[in-house]
Amino acid sequence: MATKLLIEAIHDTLIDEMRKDERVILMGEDVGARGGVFRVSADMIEEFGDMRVIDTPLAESAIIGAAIGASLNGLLPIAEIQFFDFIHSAMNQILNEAAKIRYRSNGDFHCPIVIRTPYGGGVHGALYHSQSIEAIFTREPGLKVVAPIFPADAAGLLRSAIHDGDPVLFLEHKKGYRAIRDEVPENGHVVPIGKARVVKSGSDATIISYGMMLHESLAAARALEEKGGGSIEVIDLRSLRPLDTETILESVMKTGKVLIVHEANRFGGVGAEVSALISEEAFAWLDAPVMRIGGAEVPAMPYTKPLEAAYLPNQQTIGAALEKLAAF
Amino acid sequence: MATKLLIEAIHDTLIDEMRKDERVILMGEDVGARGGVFRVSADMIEEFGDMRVIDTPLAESAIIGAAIGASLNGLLPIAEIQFFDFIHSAMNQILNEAAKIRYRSNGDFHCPIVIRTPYGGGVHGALYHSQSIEAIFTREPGLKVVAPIFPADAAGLLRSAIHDGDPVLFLEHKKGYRAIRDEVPENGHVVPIGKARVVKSGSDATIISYGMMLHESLAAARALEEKGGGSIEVIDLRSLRPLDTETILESVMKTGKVLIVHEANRFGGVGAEVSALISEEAFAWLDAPVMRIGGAEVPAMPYTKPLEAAYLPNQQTIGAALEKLAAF
Amino acid sequence: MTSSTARPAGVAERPDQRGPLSNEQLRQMYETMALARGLDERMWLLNRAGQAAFVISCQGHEAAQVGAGFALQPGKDFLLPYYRDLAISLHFGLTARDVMLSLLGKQGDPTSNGRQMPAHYSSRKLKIVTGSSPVATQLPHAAGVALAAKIRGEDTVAFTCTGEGSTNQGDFHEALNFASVRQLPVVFFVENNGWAISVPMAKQMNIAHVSERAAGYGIPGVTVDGSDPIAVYTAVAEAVERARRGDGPTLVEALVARFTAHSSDDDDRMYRPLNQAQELRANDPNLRFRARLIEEGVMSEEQVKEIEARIKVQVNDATEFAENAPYPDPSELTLHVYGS
Amino acid sequence: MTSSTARPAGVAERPDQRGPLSNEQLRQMYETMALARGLDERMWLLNRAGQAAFVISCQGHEAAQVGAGFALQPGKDFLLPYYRDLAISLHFGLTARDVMLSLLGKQGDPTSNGRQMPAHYSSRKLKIVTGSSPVATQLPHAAGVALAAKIRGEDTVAFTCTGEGSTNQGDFHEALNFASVRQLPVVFFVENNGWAISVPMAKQMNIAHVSERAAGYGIPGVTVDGSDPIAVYTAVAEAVERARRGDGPTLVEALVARFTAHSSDDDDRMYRPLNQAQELRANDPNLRFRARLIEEGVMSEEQVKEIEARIKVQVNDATEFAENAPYPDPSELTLHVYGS
Ligand SMILES: Cc1ncc(C[n+]2csc(CCOP(=O)(O)OP(=O)(O)O)c2C)c(N)n1
Ligand SMILES: Cc1ncc(C[n+]2csc(CCOP(=O)(O)OP(=O)(O)O)c2C)c(N)n1
Ligand SMILES: [Mg+2]
Ligand SMILES: [Mg+2]
Repeated sequence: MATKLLIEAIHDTLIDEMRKDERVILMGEDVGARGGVFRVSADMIEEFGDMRVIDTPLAESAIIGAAIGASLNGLLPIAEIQFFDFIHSAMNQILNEAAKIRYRSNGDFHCPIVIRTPYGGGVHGALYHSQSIEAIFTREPGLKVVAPIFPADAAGLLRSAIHDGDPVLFLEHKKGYRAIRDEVPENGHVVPIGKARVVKSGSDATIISYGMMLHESLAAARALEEKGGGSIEVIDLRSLRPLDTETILESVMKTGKVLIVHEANRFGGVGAEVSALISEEAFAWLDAPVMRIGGAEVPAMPYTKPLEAAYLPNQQTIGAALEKLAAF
Repeated sequence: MATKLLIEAIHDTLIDEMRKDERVILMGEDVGARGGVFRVSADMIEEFGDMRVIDTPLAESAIIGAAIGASLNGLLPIAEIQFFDFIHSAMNQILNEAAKIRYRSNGDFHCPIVIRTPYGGGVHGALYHSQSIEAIFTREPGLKVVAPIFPADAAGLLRSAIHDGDPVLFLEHKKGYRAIRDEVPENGHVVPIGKARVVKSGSDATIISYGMMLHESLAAARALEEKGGGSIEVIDLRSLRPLDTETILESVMKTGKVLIVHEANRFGGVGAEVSALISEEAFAWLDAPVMRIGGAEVPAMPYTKPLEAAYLPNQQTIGAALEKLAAF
Repeated sequence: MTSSTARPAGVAERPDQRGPLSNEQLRQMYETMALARGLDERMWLLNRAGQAAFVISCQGHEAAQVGAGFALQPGKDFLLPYYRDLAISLHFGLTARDVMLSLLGKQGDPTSNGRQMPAHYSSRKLKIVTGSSPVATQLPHAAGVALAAKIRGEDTVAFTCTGEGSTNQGDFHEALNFASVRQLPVVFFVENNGWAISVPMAKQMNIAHVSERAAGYGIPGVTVDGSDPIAVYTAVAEAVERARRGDGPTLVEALVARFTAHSSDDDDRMYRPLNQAQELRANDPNLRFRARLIEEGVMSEEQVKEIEARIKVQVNDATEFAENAPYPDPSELTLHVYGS
Repeated sequence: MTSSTARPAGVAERPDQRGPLSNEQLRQMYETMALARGLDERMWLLNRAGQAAFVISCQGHEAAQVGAGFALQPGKDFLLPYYRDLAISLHFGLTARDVMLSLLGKQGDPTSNGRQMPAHYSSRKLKIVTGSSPVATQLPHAAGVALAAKIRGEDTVAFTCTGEGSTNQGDFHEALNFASVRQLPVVFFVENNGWAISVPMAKQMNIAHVSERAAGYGIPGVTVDGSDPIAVYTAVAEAVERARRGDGPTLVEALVARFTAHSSDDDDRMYRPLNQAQELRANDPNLRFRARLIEEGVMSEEQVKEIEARIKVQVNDATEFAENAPYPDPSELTLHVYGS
C-alpha cells in the first residue's frame, strides 16, 4: 500500500479512471497547462489532450451546464469548480437541472456528472476562498454529496462518484490537500457512497464529524482519553447525502451522548439534520442533549490571522464541549 | 380594521410605503403593466411611473445585482423574483453579495434590499412553480428571511423589511394569496422581524410551523381537541431567520412535546435547525422525540393531481403524527 | 452573412427559394404545422372546460419550428426545445397521444409521466432532451451535447430553441461563448415573438434583432422571417451544414408572432391592445403556407381536405385516449429520485 | 464609433492628443502610476519575506487605470473596482497606508478591517464600492448605482472595471443589457491583459476584441491602447460625457499587459514562456510615459527625482505604519453581521 497526500490520491485516481474509461473527461478553469490552481490535474492535459482535459472560459454556469449536456450524450464528465465559493452562479444548473433530470423525466434521462471543488478554510482564503456551504446541496434530493478527508476515502469515493448514475458533489478540503497523508490501497479501491466510517471506537460519547474537523475531533478525543476523561467514538460521515443513518444510530444507541462538529456554521448546517435525525430515531437512548460545534455564525471566514483562528473550531473548543458532555 | 386577502395586504402595503418614502422602488419581471403575474403590483406603474416601478429584462441576477447597487446609492429597492423556483441564478448576488456586504466592509456599507417572491405549491405548478427552498437562505448569516401567512403579518413584516438595514427575503405563499383572508390593522401596522406568534395556545404539545402548513396544523390541532385528544399549542414562526428562540423554547418547556411541520422536504429544512435547537436548549424538558413532518423527500413537487396531493402534508397526516406524539 | 444588420429587418436570405424540398415534403411540412395548430386549439378548449389546468401555445410559431425541423435529422440530431416547441417536437416524433397524455398529466405520458407541467417535451428515444421551466438553461446543455458528439467525432448536431426575452439570461451568453470557443456543432434558434409575457422587445434589449448578439461570440447571426417555413428551412439548413462541417455554432433568429396570451394563466389585454393580437392572426403563417402550396400546385384542395380530416381524427383520438387514461398511482411519487 | 473593429487593433481614437490635461495633471498622472508601482513592488517583497500571505498585482495596468481615473470626478462619481485596481483606487483617494494596512490585515484597514483578502479596495467615503472575489458581480451593482443616480436626476457616473476573462460571466451580459435598456450612466471598463490566470484570450472567447461585445447591447464599444494613459483618458472621457448626457453606457476595453504571475499563489512559468513576461516588461507603460513627459518638456529630470523621492518616503512610511499597527482583536469576529 502506497502512502499518499490527499491531493495525490485524487490526482492519481483521476488519471487511473481516465485511462480506464474513454467517456471520462475533465473540464474547468485552468485545469489544463496550469494543472488546476492547486495542481490536482497536473500533467493530465499532456497525457489526455485538450479534448478530454478542457480549459473552459471563466463561466461556472456553462461549465456545469455543458457537463450536464455531455452526460446526457454519453460521457462521464468531471467538472471542476475552482473554489466552492464560486459555485453560486452554477446553482441553477446544479439544483434545478442536474438534481432533477432523472425525476422530472420519470427515469428516462439521468445525469452522471461529478462536480469536484476545493472547500474549507484555514488557509488565509478569507470570505471567498474558505467557504463550507455544503448544506445548500445536501438538502437537495437527487444530488449526492461526499466529503472524504482521508486519501483512501478520496480515491475510493471519487471512483464511486465517477461511475454513479446521479450527479455527485465531490468536496475536497483545500487545507487537507497537502496536510493529510495516509495509506491508499492499490488498483481500483472503491468506497461506496452513503457509508460513514467509525474512525475510532469508544463507549462514553460519540463525535460525528467530517472534513478537517474530523482530525481536530480525533485529537480532542485522544487528549481526553489520555487524561482519563472517557472513551470517545469518532465517526467520519464521509458521505453527507445520503447519510449513513445506520452507523450514526448504532453509535448513539451505544454511547448515548453525541457531539457533532463541522467547519460550516451551525445554523442549518449538516449537523442540524444529523441532530434532528438522532432525536427522532434514538431519543430513548440519549443521556444528554445532542450538541453541535460549528464555525462562527458570521457570513464567512475573515482573512486576518486572529479572526480566521477565532472563526474555526479546534481541538480545544471541541475538548471543552466533550467535557461538558461527559459531565451529563 | 379592514378584512383583506393576503395578496391585498401585500399590494396595499407596497403602495402605502411607496407613497411615504420616495427611496422605495419596485423592480422585476412583468411588475409594470401586467401588475406582476399574480397582480401583486396591480396599478402601481400607473401611480408611480416606470422610473419607480421597473419592468426588468428577463435576468434574475441583474435584478438582484442592480437592486444591490441601487441600495448602495441611497434607494430602498424591492426586487421581485417572479417565482422562488427561478431565484437560483441570482444566488451569487444574494448569498455572496447582499448577505456579505455589511460584514466584508466592516459595517462601512450595508444593503437594505427586500427580495419578494411567491413560493410554495398545491396550485399545479409542478417542479418549477411550487418550490419551498427557504433553507438555502436561512442558513446564510447576514440575510433575514420571513414567511408571513396571515395578511396582518404580511403587511407588518413587509413594512419592517423595507426599512430594515439588511437584505430581507420576503416569502409570499402563492396558494395563500387568495386563500387566506383576515383582518389587517390600519395605518402603519408593523410586525418586528424575528418574532414568532402563538396562534393558539395549548398545554399538551406544540406544533411549530409556517406558511400554508400552519393552517393545516391549526385544523389538525382543533380536530384533535374536539375529539378530546389533548390541548395543542400552535406557533407560527413568521420569521425563519432570525428564529424566535425564546417563544419556541418557552412553549417546549410548557408542553414537553413538539411537532414541526413545513411544506419543504425534511432533510436539511428549517425544521432540522428548530429540532436541533430544541434538543440543545430544552432537552431536559422533552417528554418525547421532536418530530418533523415535511414534503416528500423528492426533487420537487410533481404536476399531476394525485402526485401533488401525495407530496404535501395535510391535516390528516399532521393529525396522525399528533396522536403518535400524544401517545408518548 | 454574419449579422442581421446586413439585411433589412425580418427578410430571409433567400425568401424566393424553397431549397431542395420535394412536394411531398412540403405537404408534410404543412400537415405538421396544421396538426400542431389543431392540438394547440384543442388544448385551449380542454383548459376552458376545466380539464387541463395549464396550456402554453405554439400558435404563430409553427412555420418557424417546422421549417427548422426539416433542416435537421430526427433520430440522429438532438432537439433541446422550450415550451412553445410543440410543432418541432411532433416533427421529431412525439405523437398527438403523447401530447395529450402530458397535457392531462396521465399515466404513460412519455415526457415525464405527469410530473412536469405540459409543454415540457422530452423523449430519450426521440433525442428530445428533457428541459426545465427556468428559461435558457437548455442552451449550455446543447453545447454539452455537441461537445460529446465532437469528442467522439460524430457529425450529430444539437439544435436548441428559446424565446428572445430569454436571451437576456446569463446562460445564453455563457453557452454561446463556450460553444464558439470550442467550435461545437450546435444551432441556437431564437423564436422572437416580440414579447416576454408582458414585456415588449424594447424593454428587453436595446437592439433591433437578437441576431446582432452573435457578433459578441464571433459566430454568424441570422434573422429570418419565421412566418415562411421555407425561408427558415434555408437559414437553418445552412447553420446545420456549418455545424456538421465542424465550423461551429450559429445563432438563428426567427421573427414570429404570439397569437395567444402568454399562457392560460395570462390575460394579454392588460398589456397589449386587442387589435394587435387580431392583426397578428390576420397574417397567419399556416393559412398563408396552405394558400401558397395550393397556388404553386404543390397541394390540391383534395389533399388539403384529406390532411384536415387526418388531423381531426388524430386530435379526437388523442383527446379520447388521454381522457380515458388513468392517473399515475400516488405510489409513483417517490420513484426515480436516484438510480441506486 | 460603435465597435473596435472600426479601428485597427489597439489603436486609440485620438492617440496623438492628450486632451485638455494641464502639465500639472500629467505629472500627477505619472506620480500616481509610479506610486502604484512602488507599492505593488513592496507588496511582493513583503510576500517573499513571509509578511504578506497574498499579493495580486496592478503591474502593467497602471497607465490604463490612471488615464481612466482622470476622466472621472472622485468624490462625485462611483468606482466599482476589481482586484487589480490599485492605481485608480489611489487616484480616488485611497492612501498608501490604507493599502498596506489591508495587505497585512491590520486594525484600521478601511477596506474591511482585515476581513477581506488584500486588493478588495473599498471606502464609502471615497465612493469606492465594496466588492467580492467572485468576478463580474460588480457590473450589475454599477448598473444599480447608476439607476439610483438617474432616478434622482443626478449626473453622477458609475465606473466599473473587470478583466477580459470575466466578461464571459453571465453577470457581464445581464449588466450591460440592463444598463443599455435603461440608458444608465455607467462605464464598463475592461482591462484586457490577454490572460485569465493560465487561460489565454483564444481559449476564453472567439473574438479579437472584447469591445465587439458592445454590439449585442446596442451600446458603443471602444478598444484603446492601455499603455497610453492619454489615449485611455480620451476614450473614457468621451464615455463619461455620454453617460452624463443621459445617452447611456459604454464598453471601453483597454489593452494592457500582466507583468507578474496572476497572483503570489501562481507560477506563470507553467503556462507562458518566461521570455513573454520579459518582453511585456520591455514595453513598460510607466517608463514610456515618464520618457514622453520629459521629452515633451512636461516634466523635468528634477521633478522626476522629487516624485521618486516622495514615493519612496510614502511607501516606507506606509509599510512601517502597517507593520506597527495591531491586528484586529478576536472579539471583532462577530461584529457587523446585521445592523440590528
Ligand atoms: C429564469 C426564469 N425566470 C422567469 C421565468 C418566468 N417566465 C416564463 S416564460 C417568460 C417569458 C419568456 O419570454 P421569451 O423568452 O420571449 O419566450 P416566449 O414566451 O415569448 O416565447 C418568463 C418571464 C422563467 N420561466 N424562468
Ligand atoms: C466566479 C469566479 N470564478 C473563478 C474565480 C477565480 N479567478 C480569480 S481571477 C480569475 C481570472 C480572471 O481573469 P480576468 O478576468 O482576465 O482578469 P485578470 O486577472 O486577467 O486581470 C479567476 C478564474 C473567481 N474569482 N470568480
Ligand atoms: Mg418572446
Ligand atoms: Mg485577464
